[in-house]
Amino acid sequence: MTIEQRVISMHPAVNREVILDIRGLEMEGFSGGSWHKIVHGLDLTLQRGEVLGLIGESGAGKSTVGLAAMGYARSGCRVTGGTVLFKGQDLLRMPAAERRRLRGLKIAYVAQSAAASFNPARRLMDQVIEVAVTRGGRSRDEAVRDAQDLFHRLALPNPETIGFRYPHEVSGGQLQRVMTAMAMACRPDIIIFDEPTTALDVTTQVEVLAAIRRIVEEFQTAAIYITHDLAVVAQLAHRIMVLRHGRLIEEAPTRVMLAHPQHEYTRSLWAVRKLAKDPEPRGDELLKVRGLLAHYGTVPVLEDVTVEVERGRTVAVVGESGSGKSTLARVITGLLKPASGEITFFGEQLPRAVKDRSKEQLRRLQMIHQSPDASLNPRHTVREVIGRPLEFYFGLSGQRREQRIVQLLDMIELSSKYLDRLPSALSGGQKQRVCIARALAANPELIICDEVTSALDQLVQEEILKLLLRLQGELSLSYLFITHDIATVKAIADRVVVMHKGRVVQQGTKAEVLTPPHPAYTKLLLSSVPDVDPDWLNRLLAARQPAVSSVAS
Amino acid sequence: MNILGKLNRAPLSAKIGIGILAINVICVLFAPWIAPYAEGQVVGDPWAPGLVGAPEGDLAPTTLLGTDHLGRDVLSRLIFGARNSILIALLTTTISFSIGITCGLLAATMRGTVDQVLSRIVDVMMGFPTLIFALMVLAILGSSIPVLIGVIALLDATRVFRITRAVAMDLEAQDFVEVARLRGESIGWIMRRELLPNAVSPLAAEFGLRFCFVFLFIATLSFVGLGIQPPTADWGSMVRENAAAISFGILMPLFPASAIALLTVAVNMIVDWAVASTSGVRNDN
Amino acid sequence: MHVVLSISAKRLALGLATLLAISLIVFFSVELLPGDLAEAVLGQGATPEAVAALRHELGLDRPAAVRYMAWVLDLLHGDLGRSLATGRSVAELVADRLGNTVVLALAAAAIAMPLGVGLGILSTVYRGRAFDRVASTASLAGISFPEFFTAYMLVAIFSVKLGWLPAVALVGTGESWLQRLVVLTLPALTLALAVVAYVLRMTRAAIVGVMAAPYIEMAQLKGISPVSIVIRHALPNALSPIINVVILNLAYLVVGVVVVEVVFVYPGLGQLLVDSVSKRDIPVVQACCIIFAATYVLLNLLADVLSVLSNPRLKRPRQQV
Amino acid sequence: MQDHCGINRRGLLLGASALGLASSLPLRASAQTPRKGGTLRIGMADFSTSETLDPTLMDSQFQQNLHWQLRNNLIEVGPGGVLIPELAESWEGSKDAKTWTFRLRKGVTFHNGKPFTADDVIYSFNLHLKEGSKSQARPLLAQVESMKADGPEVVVFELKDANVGFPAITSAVGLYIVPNGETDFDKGIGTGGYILEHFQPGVRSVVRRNPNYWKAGRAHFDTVEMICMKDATARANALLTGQIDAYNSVDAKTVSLLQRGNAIRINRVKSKAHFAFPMMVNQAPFTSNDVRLAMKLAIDREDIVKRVLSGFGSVGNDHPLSPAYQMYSADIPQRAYDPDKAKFHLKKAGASDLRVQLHVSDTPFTGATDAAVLYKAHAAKAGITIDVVKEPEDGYWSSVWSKKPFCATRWSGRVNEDVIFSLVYSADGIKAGWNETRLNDDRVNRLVADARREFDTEKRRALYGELQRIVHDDGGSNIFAFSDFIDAVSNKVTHGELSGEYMLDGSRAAERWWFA
Repeated sequence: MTIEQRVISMHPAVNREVILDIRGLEMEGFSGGSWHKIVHGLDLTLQRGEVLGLIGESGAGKSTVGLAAMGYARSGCRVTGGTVLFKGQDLLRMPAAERRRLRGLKIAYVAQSAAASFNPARRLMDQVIEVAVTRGGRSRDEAVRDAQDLFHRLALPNPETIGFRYPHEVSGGQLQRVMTAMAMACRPDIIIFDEPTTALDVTTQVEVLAAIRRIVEEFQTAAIYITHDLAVVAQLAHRIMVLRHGRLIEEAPTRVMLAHPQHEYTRSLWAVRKLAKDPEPRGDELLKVRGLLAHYGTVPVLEDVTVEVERGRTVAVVGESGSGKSTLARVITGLLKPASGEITFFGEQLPRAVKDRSKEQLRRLQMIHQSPDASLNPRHTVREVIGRPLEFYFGLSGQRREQRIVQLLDMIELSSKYLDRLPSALSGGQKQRVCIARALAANPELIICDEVTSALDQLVQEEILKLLLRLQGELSLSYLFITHDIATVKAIADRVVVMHKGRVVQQGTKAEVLTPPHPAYTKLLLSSVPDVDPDWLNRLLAARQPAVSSVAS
Repeated sequence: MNILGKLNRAPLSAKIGIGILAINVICVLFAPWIAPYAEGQVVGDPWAPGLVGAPEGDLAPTTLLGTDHLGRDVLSRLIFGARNSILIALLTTTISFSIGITCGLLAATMRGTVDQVLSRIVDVMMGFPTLIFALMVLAILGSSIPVLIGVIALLDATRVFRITRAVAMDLEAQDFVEVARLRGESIGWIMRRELLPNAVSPLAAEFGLRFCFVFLFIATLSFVGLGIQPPTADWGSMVRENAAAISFGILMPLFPASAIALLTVAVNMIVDWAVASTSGVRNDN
Repeated sequence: MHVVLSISAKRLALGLATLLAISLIVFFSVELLPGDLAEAVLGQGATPEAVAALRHELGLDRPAAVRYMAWVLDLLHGDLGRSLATGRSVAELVADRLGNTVVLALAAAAIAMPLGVGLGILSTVYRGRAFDRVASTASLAGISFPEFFTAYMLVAIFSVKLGWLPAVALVGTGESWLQRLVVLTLPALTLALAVVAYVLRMTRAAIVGVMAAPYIEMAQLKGISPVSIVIRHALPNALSPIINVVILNLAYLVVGVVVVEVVFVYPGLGQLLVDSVSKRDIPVVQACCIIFAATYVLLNLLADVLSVLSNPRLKRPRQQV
Repeated sequence: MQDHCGINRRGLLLGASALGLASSLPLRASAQTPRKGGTLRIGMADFSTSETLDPTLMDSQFQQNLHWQLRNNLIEVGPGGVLIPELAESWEGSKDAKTWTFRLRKGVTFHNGKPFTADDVIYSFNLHLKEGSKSQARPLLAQVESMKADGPEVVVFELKDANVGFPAITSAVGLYIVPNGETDFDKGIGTGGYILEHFQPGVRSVVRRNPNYWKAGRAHFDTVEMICMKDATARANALLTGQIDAYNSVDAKTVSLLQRGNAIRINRVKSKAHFAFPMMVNQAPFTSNDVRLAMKLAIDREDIVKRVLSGFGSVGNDHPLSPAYQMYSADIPQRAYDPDKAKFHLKKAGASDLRVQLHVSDTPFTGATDAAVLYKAHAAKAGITIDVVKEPEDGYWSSVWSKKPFCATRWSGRVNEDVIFSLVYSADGIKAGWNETRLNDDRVNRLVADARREFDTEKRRALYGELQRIVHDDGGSNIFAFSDFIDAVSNKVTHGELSGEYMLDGSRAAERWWFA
């Protein structure tokens, strides 16, 4: 297949048969002890062979709507109104057994996390061909051969044998493609892709996107592609619907939407990509890590890593999963003892283990974790969370402690009415702000930020990054910023460290790292970050046809 | 959320459970006032039928549930028995959970040697037949209520330890514990403030079951002659002392046995509800 | 397969260490028991001289540590020693009864395990519905009755009232297997009732735990039927905890049946142990305890190995693709 | 004067005061002619997995019964305490009651075909006497100076001191006759009515009838099976469902229930076994006889018999003899519960607010703790505070009994009055370690010695009467109850008058009973 063909196919399909027709969909979700409306009278149509992009932030209801297209509601959700017509039959009103027969056969689903969505106890092949054999009227041999063919078309390595592995023996990107093969096994009319690449590294994401797009086109399968990433959906969809709070905000053909977003909200969705910090000159050395070597068991995870952080500056450490960037944070904080190498902080050498460090050393070096859900104790109120470091490091109590808590809340732009809330009563962004306040409470010099924005929606990401930048200016804080997202790097870093397989492959100022010429890995990494441009993927594939698999795996 | 409102929305099973528990609590608190006779008072012939289960045409019996093997009123002994049984079970379970939770949290927080040592000790204790362990300890120390409570608590603590450790190990891997460690918090603080509050809900379910097994274990021990010594009324011993009557078609021992079963079911219904309502898991599909 | 072997070897080593610790505890806690065999034998009329003489004869006056070493060495040679009270070989004394106990445990397991796992699976399929509630409440009520009471009830109904089955399980030498089976019915049923509920609840809990997994939702979205989801998708992943509960209950069936043995006059190992404790027949107590502990350790080992075999992640550790 | 102690004379001597104690149906039963055949199955309550057939070891009901199925003594004790010649055809004592000559039965053979001779008797008795023997019969035989055979049919015992009661001693448990030189006792070789088929300690025994049994009109069953059943309810169920024909130690609570149908009969027999709270007379505050009297007056015996023994027993009168003993004195007035009188004695002793510790466990007898708790309540009315101290059941005999000044005890019956008084209430008893009250009264020591020398029954009766009175008035033991033996028997089983020595017709049911 040539690139030209693909470009042509990006044009919206016109006047074909409507295969799915959702009218006035109303749904409710159960939370806080009662039912709340989460989808408000949504309409959606899908034509045969059309790819519809459904985008929005978490809580927008895009997954809920995607599942409703299969006549399915997760526990804690229910459909309260509307119709879901599949080829004229209302999925919501047909007997459960009949509806079940359509699933897998006529409407298939590809989930976000393939690793979690494959049954770990069964071989991949058994799962891929299950529906085809039990209800698709195929013999096992036939189905196996067909699956192997699909694996081949999806560019999976060893297509003959990969199906006889267990899920844990196959990498995430490959699993996602196997799952696409599973969805395709019965040649369904519709496939729902629910954020299929969100959990993948950028370099892997490219391959999966390419594979999905190819196969959907080959079989002319209609698809709903759900994602929060406009750049991703731009590569696949003919048409895009933007959802927010269960309502349709805007709907347009892909190129139209990208060129002329009508709605303020749509425009703000990629605003974060425009944030950029002007790099500052070098400052005084605050933290110096030299020749760090670390193992998990016998597996080396850090090899000869040397990094410096200056006062009032931000160093971004970028790399994909498994590059060792989070391990670096763990070693610096003392959670993982390095095998060799030294860490100098504030001119003095830090003991390797956290329990050997003095309270003062601990206080100066704070850390903010990736997931605010996991890093806030679900049973502690905001007051307890922020108050504890005050009490612990400075012995504050009573009125003085209270004052300082309110002051800190003020710094992170939260009002004092949140004081007695539990984390479960806060939004993701608010939780991450509380985590920031907790770190600030220690009056630290350096804050290690471990992917602090990756679990958040784009708009919230932007707010958090702005907040961090403002605080840096006000308190002359230093950040060691660990991230896999190049946009975040652009937004916040003064210096950049690129890591790959436990080694530092490049480091320097932001300008040095982001402008060519790049070392091979940096180049791959940077080129894999999708642009909000429908032709980006085509160009990329054309440019690096032979190179991809050699560097990325 | 106010408790009454929560109660009102509770499923029927939980309401029944709460009702049964309330009756038991009333018995515990007010036994001397509501029991028709005194704990040890002989009111009639052994195993005389009561109003329930009396053959038709018999003289009107003076008791509701009949009398036991010594001619004491079964209803009164059930009411007094509630007090002894429940208090002993409660105390035992509380002690076993204190020990089990403390050690479980310690093992999960300290890991390494402490975890290994505690885990191996528990392995060894569990490798011992429970009843034999109890028999030997009771033989060494004598069968008094404090020793009984101590022995059962210790045996149960091994199970509680395992569960706590498993739950705490999961929690311990969470970032908020890492945050506390990075702050320099002590082991005690991490156990008490970070782990414990989050381990409560899975442990509550275990508490319900363990609480009820104390009755059974005491009954079994008294079967081999080491349980609560007469004339103290407790449900397990009441079953034991009167079990022989079953062979003769006398249903009296069913009453204390049912009291145990009812309380077990009730406590578990409440626990099931409490766990479900705090964890927020629903099953609508 | 070498992973299975290495895990088994590790567990076996751990099990042996546990056994060693148990042997220490057994040995020295028997020492703590007030009085000893000499006094137990001589009873009310024991004079200090007679006690001392008997203690010397039995070797009880040697230091405990010396006796422990000798005992462990003998044990390693497969020699369980001789009963202090009768001078009979402990192995002989124990062999018959161990056989009886194992037969009873297997009979009970044959009833309880399929029933418990089966009902547990059905409860999951029909979870939240009437069947589930009834099974859960009834099984809970079932384990709320003391075992001896259940036993008496069964005897009262099936033996005294209906006359279908013998009230006590007298096993002699000459019966056929069929007669043995008849005799074992009530004790096995009693034990099964005590165990079924645990197996049911744990099976249900294990499967329900798995039912929240994304791959179950995936299976639902593939249109797999509910029964098939439970059996083909959830069950294989819940096997490890189910195997564990089955094996642990099997251990209980071997080790914890003293009460049932007493009620049904069944000559098993439990009764021998209880009796020997009260008679201070130390070698017999020690031998029984070691046998029980070994049973527990072995069954745990079996559970571990089966868990590994049931879990492809452990059985086939990740290879690079 | 030489006393020829043949059966008639002996029967007259001892049987005269024998009471019709068996409450069952002796007349109807004995009217029938015994029929041979059938398998008697007995559920035994008292057994141990560690027992053997060594005559010198232990003493469970199971063992006694099995021994007497397989073996015989020189003398058998019949119903009412009558001594019946068994392997001894007759016996006579010298004038000074120090030399006893036993004439043995002729033509008796052991199960292995070996003829029974005097050597067997001497060997069997020596088992108990040899160095290091743990036998409970050893103290009974301590009085024997020498034993010798006078030909194959005569054995002569020389005693250290006179004892007219010596022949009765030979009927004791443990003094079974085994073949000379026998060491493997578990083969069960004896002269008894049954031959051992199978014996698994703590499980069961099976014996089959000895076709050559020398005793006429005994051992009627083809086989006798004894099954060890610890649980009283299991025994009851087994009898109810016909899996066994008889069992011992019936749970008193179930007696009335067992009697509901007409398939089961309860055999209730008054026994010699007594329950007591002994006080050590050499320990304060029990050194004062007034205190001891007050303690004896402060217990409500009727209440304890009713509530602890469920009525299956009778009140004791602070001396060890029950009416089942030949020399029981009916003249001593029964001591009754009298708190006021107890107070009076306390005042006299200057111990008005007496506080004592009573050490108990259920080891001496089931319900000992209950009895102590009841006693505590009774005594409170006399102003006495009893602190009931619950001791561990195991090790009770070694660390509590006869060590603590005030505890609980149980004495099973002894073959005759001499044994119980000399063993438990004399100075010799203190030496031997059996005198639990440490009573060392010259009158008692002298009376015990005199009674041993006295051939004349009436004079002996007077001496023992005096002994009973002294122990009743001045002794340290609070003997409050005698228990009954209760057996349950299927109505298919018939028997003659029952013996009160032990349960199950003096542990000889297998030999004496038959199927109707």
